[in-house]
Amino acid sequence: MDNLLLWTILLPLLTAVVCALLPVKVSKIVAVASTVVGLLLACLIYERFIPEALNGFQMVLRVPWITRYQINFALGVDGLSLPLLLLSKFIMPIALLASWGITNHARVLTICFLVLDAAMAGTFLATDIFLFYIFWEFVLIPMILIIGVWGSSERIYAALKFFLVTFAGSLLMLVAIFWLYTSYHAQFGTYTADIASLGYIKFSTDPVLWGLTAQEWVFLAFALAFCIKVPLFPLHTWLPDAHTQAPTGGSIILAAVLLKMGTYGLLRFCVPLTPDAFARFSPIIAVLGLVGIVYGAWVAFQQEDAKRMVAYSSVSHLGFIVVGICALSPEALSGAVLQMVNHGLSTGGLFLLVGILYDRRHTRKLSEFGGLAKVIPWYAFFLVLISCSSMGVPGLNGFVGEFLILLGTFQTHPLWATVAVSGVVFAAVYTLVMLRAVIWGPVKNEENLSVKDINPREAFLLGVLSLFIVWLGVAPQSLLGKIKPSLDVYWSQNSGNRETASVILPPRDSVEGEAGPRE
Amino acid sequence: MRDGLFIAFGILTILGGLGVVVARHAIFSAFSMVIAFFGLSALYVLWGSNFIAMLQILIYTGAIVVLFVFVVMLLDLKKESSLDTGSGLAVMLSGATVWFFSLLILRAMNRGSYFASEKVLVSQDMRVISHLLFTKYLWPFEILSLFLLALIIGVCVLARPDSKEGPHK
Amino acid sequence: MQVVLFGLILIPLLGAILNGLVLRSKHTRVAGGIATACSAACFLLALSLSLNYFETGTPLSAALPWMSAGPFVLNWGLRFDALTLVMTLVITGIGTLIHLFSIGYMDEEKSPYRYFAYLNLFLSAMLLLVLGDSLPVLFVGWEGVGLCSYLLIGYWYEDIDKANAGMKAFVMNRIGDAAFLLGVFICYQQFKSVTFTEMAHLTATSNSLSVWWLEMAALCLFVGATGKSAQIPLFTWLPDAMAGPTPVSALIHAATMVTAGIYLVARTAFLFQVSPDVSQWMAYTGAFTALFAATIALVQKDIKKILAYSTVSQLGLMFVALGVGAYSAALFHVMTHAFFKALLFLAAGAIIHGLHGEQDIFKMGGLRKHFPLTFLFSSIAVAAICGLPPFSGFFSKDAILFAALASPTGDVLLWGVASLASLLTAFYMTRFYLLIFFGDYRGEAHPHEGSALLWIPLAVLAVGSAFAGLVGMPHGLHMLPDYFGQLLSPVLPAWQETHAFLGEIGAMSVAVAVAALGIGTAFVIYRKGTGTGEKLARAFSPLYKLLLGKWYIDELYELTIVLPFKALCRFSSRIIDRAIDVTVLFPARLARVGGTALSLVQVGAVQVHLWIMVLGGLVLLWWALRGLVV
Amino acid sequence: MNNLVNQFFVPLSPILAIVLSAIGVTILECFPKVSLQRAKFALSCFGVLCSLACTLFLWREGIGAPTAEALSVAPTWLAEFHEQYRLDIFSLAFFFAAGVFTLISLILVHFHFTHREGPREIYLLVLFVSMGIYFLISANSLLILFLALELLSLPSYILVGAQKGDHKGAEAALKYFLFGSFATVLLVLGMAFLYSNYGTLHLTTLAKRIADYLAYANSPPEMLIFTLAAIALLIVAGGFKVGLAPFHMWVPDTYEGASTPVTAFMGSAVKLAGFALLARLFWGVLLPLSDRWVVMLNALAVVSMFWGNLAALKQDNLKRLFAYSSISHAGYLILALTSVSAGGAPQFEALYYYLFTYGLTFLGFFAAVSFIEMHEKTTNIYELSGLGFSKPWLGACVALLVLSAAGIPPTAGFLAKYLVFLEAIKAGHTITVILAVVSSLIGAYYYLRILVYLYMKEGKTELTLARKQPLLLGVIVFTALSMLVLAAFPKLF
Amino acid sequence: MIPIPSTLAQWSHYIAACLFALGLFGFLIRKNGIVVLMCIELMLNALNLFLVEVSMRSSHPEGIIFVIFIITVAAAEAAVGLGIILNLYRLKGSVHVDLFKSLKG
Repeated sequence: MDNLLLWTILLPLLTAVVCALLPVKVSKIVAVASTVVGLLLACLIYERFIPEALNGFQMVLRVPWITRYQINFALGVDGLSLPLLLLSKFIMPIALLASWGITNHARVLTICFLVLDAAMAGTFLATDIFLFYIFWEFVLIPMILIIGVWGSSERIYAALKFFLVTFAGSLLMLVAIFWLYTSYHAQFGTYTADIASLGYIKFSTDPVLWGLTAQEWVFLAFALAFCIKVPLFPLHTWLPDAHTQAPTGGSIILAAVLLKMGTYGLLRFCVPLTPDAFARFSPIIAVLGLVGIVYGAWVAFQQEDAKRMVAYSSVSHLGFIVVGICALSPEALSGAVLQMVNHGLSTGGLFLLVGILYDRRHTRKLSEFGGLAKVIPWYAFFLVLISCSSMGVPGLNGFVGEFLILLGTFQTHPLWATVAVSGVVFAAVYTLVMLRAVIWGPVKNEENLSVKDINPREAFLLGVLSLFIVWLGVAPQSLLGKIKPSLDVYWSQNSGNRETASVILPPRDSVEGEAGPRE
Repeated sequence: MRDGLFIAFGILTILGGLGVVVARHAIFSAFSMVIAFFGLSALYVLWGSNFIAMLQILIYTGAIVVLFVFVVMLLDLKKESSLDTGSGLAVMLSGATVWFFSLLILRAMNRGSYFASEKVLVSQDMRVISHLLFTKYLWPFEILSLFLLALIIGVCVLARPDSKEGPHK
Repeated sequence: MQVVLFGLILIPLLGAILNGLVLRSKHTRVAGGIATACSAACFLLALSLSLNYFETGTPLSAALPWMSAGPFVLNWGLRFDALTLVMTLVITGIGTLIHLFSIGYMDEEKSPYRYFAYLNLFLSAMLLLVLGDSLPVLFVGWEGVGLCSYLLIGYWYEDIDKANAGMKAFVMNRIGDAAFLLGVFICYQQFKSVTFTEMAHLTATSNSLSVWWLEMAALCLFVGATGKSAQIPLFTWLPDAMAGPTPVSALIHAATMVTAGIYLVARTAFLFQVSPDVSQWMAYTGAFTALFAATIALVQKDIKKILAYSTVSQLGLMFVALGVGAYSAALFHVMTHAFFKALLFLAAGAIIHGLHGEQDIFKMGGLRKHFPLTFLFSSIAVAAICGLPPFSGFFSKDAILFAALASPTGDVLLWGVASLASLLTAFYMTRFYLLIFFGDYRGEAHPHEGSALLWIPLAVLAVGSAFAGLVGMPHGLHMLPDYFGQLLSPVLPAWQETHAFLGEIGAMSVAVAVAALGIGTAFVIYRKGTGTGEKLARAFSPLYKLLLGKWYIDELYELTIVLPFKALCRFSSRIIDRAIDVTVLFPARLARVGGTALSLVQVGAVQVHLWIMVLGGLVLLWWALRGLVV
Repeated sequence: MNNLVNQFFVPLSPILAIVLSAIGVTILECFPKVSLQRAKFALSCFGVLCSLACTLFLWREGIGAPTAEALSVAPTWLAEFHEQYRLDIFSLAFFFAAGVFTLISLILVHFHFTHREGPREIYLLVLFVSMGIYFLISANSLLILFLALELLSLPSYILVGAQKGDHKGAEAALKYFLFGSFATVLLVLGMAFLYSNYGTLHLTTLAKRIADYLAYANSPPEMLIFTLAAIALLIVAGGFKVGLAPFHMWVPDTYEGASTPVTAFMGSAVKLAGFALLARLFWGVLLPLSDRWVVMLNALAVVSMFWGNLAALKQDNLKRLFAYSSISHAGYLILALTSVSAGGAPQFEALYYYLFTYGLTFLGFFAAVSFIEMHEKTTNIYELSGLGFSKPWLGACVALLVLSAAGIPPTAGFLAKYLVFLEAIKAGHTITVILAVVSSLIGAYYYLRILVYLYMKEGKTELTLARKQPLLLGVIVFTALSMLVLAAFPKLF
Repeated sequence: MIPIPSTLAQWSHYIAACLFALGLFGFLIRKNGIVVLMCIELMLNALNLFLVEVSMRSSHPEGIIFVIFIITVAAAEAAVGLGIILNLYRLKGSVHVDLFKSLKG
């Protein structure tokens, strides 16, 4: 029980149980305290994480579960999951505090958040494909409750749409998981659900259906699930609805963490497990990502609703990450991982800001605002700062990720990078239009004159977010340095031929005795 | 002789069956059924299974049909003006389905191979059967007794007139 | 000493934070005092660094880790060499003066802390821009100044037009920035490094570089520079940027930020050296921008607009210099231009301040009586910008014109266009001068000279405008050595003089003649106020309207780019997104239809249900026995 | 004597416990003037508990069926008894599940009929059905299968129509009865075909003869005609029992019309019996012919999943909704049945785990429905509005059960689906699994609707507990918790 | 030991099949609940005939045993079925099966 990773999952769950028994007010405080402890745990993991230990996962926990199928409760952390773990643990107290003002069924909301916390941590930490899937899907449940119960007027529609669309993708992934699982059994005579070991499956190159090989089908099934979650261009329509309807805390988590599960999945599964198929399809995915970058920005530009605008901006930003992943160069890879965190901070912050405004005015229509800089200067300050982060002004975090992604992408695919760079311009367009509509100009609407500036709680949240936004902009090395060796290994294993990679690096199974194929 | 009897009783059976299906009043269906059962028991005799033939008369004709007749009388159903078969389309569809269904069954019976086809008949008299029932098939037989117990209680439940009595009254 | 380099950036940054987030003083003098102090501290620091450089002659550099990813390693690297020295001194020096001026100018503001915070932030970013030792670090400053420019243009945000002007500036800059980024990527792809020293070194030594890619890099960086330095086609933001407070226009949109493009090209001169085509393009772009902007400036009535177009025009001339390889001449002009244009803007600011916001020069006139000091300093500045010897502008402009003629990549056309631009400059500046200071006062407001805070900076700048040219004397005059060129020679490649039909002295004479012609013509027309000018305007009505409408470039952009873009966005949002949504949800609708159909099958009549069961059994039976009995 | 105990009473004890308690209850029925409902309820529960205890005892002691050597020295009747009575791991596992389901159903019945009129003999009827299930599970002969099926069917027809004066119940009983008797006819026809082909009713012998038939190289395909026809007919009959499309048409009507606890009992225990029947026949006997029946069953499974899930989309009555849901679940369960790779052994675990968790889910959900019905008098989905907040614990339990039914992690329902699909993929039914997955996506919608009503709609009125119902609430909590416990510790099975 | 007459051997199952078909047909089309029950009995009898034929042809008594059980069960089913029909009659005053279709959809 001294495994830190386990506690990152257990703690919120236990707290959820405790919160169910406590009075509402106490339970809120307990929940926040628990998530803060969770954050500290994550920091401790960050501290104990050894960048130079190149061999796969660290702090591994493996408890046999369904022994018949060799399914384990297995957790581990590596350079891919560490930043996301930190992000999810960091965002959680913020989301809880952002929802502080919600009074109806506050205890249940708190419990939902805590359960979500556990599920998200589990998703990022699971090294067993079955466990991963469980957490992956489990995330949906608290999330649809958060959207559906505490959301705005169209919340039920949005919740159902969110659930069904994302569920649709993950079910096909489930089939692919089965397929991998049975193939491994067919090839090695034993079962394994260990993600790393599944990478040893050798795929036949014969087409099985419609001219695609088994590996490609597996890839497509995985990619569909992840691309819906990201969301990639034509699969994105659930996102604006979900974001718009969700309460502030829900939007923050949705944008900051849930979308990252998609890109994380691409990195964790699609690239290592089905490398050839990835090589074949990554141009298509990248092109969709590029379309998403541009298209998301265009549509964001047209939105009347502030949250919808931020939601579409997410489509655009996540496009960068996807392109970075598809480019598969070490710089782009680091950039993509870092950008996941960055987007979480900046978009989370934007949702927080929109939520603050919504609390005061009960509308998100951009045309209702205007001139707020005069009325609520501190709010305006944070809005400008976080918007800058969102549109990638250098010196703030958004730039570092985008820059690395584009830089890396340009090394392998100059054309992609060239198209993607246009997103930088469009991002400025819609962000500035939003800023103009909200804080600049004269105060046209009488109601805006009585809007109160941010209170200490909100100021604290925004301050913390801004602090990290600046921190990661100025000193991203504190994170990049921690994950760099791990990502370099990842890159060398997954780019080009694997044989040379395995010469350079010790084989994966030499550290974890059980990881490799067993006879 | 046996052939002639077989054909005669066979036709009788089928006519009885037909009567059940086409009779306008339920009571005529019941009587047709008696004819069919009678024909059947004759066929059983021809097959050499006297015990079954006896059972057929005793149980089917003697008990079941009487039960039917009793219920029909009890319910005092009026004679229907036409055959109560629903729409013509339904009849045709059902007819076609049944025709095809029986065609398949029949051809299966024709072509299928029986596990033994010695062209002889061995009398299966009561002694053999009752011996089997009380040795090899004792367990099913006991289950049957429980089944009948369940049946009695069940029919009691069904047939008891509306009692306003709640369980905890 | 290296920490001092970071100090250059951090001091104004701290000033900005102190003003903007901590103190938030509503007193202009407090806020301005802090900001000015920071700025002055920077200037002193820069001065001491410069002295140190003069003593040792070696550049100073410092670095802190920033990011690393795979093989890519990037530091917060700063480098203080001769080029930086010039820029830093100009920025901090003029910046301090303008801070000072601002205290007087912004005396009636409600939130001066915001203004001064932005101004300090700008200073910090601008210093980072010139100190950065690699393209990305430069880019941080580059975007930082863009952001500050956005914030300062839209400083009076309650006027939505001003907010719009800020947005326009930012977006147009962003277009250039996108190209800049591409340039960075190409450089990394080619050099596997993004620091200037390494890239320059590799350009000189390595043979594995692709010239085509290097040209592309140069082109991209040049496009980036056109955005920041307001060249064709990305120049339209600068005149609009005049919506900001006048000191801002002086500092950002005349003296420092807009010259960042020049600085960038000079800094990456090694790339442009190997890309003659791009250089040529740059020269012509600059020349035509100079001419084009000058024509517009001829007829403008807004005091700041005239100066803005003049700035665009002058920047164009600098690009001509860069294009023909005369980097040091360009930088020289950057410096002198910083003095006289800042002076002009501040003078304009003083006048506007004195006239309570009046900006139309047709409503001024005869102000020399009311603003004697401003008049005096403006005279120097106008003389300088017109290129009258021995004022600073004369030397720098002359250097550029001569380079355009005599450089290997220069030609007569270039020279001709540039000279024509100079002619027009002399004309419209004289018009500007005459209409403001001479004739009768045509306005309503009560004019008054400003406080000492307003004119002291003017005085200092006037001194600069008058004498700064002396540090870069042309060889041809054989009076003083070219200190400026010598200083920059370790950093910037020199241009080779080729034989042209005019020598240096000849070109100089022509330039003076041209200036005199421009001044003379203007004097003839505007000597007696606006009358003659209006007659001319009526005579050449179509041309006049075209120029007054700024060649309708804004409208052209609106029509060809902005409107189609908006339509595209609307189409994406209203049509495509809707269509995708419907398509994605189509299976759900289909399922509902299926559900309804199946409910209808469940009619409730037991025999229909039974029939379905029989049918199912039949199909099974048939399937099981197919081939055997049927 | 010792022999008799060891080789007869001990192996038979799970059934005997039920039978004895049924007889005890029958005796109690002889006193209609006295209200002995509580005593009957207690006695029935006691019997089932004893049966469960015996099952677990046998399980721990290593099944308990006497060995061949032991039987060779035993009296003939005992040997003959053991020829007909089959006690293996399959039987024990199903005994256990059937016992648990019966126990919970009894509790539901008790609760339900405490508050409304119903026949006194209802516990007895439930016990008879349960007895039939036990016999069916342990049958080793077609004859006993048939008899046991009838033993469980007839009382269940009566259970459905047990409430006097209830139009819906009577109609449901009629439909169920007509379907049931027709299915019996087809079952007997199928058995007759098997008998005519192989000359035996004994399952083990039958299996051996079929294997011999197939092994006999020159066996012409005609020899298999009866067997194949029998397969089709048995599928129809078994499909009826488990509610497999298109033989499911009775399910929605009957489940809706029957009283809630009876529906719960049918959806769990009776369905279990149906699968026991199918498994005994298709795994125990017809396994060598799996290439013939797997396709048919898979096709029906797919039809079932889609039919059930699609039709459920429109339903507002919770009972009807879960009826359609149970049709789709029958499809998934059939997938577990067909997961036999060529020459491979059937995967009993997946089927059993699914059946057990699904049965518990169904019972738990119907316990909640029963609870709501008591307060609101209807079983409409609208009655759930706001329940998640007005009764947070009850709401959470219902939500958990619904999630399990939908197969969403981390519930046992998901694990069950996972295992079933995994086995199916292993057996090579990839396309079927993809279709199954698509259909469960459709299904997710209506389960979510329940969740939507639970949490996202405003409740009309606050539910107030009329009386304390510890047993019923205990059932709900127990089933809900077991959804988590079963998922976390699948090794319990 | 009596040889099986050829007509018997060849035609007996035809009679069974005919009876079965008639029963099934009536089962599907007759609306009188009692007649529907009778049709079920007809089908069961057809099965009995088939089983007797099989059993006698093979001199194997198991089929006969089966038939005995079937007869018993058929009787029980008839009783239960009639009970259900009676129940319905009490509620609606008719045994017309199509009157009972309130459960649907």
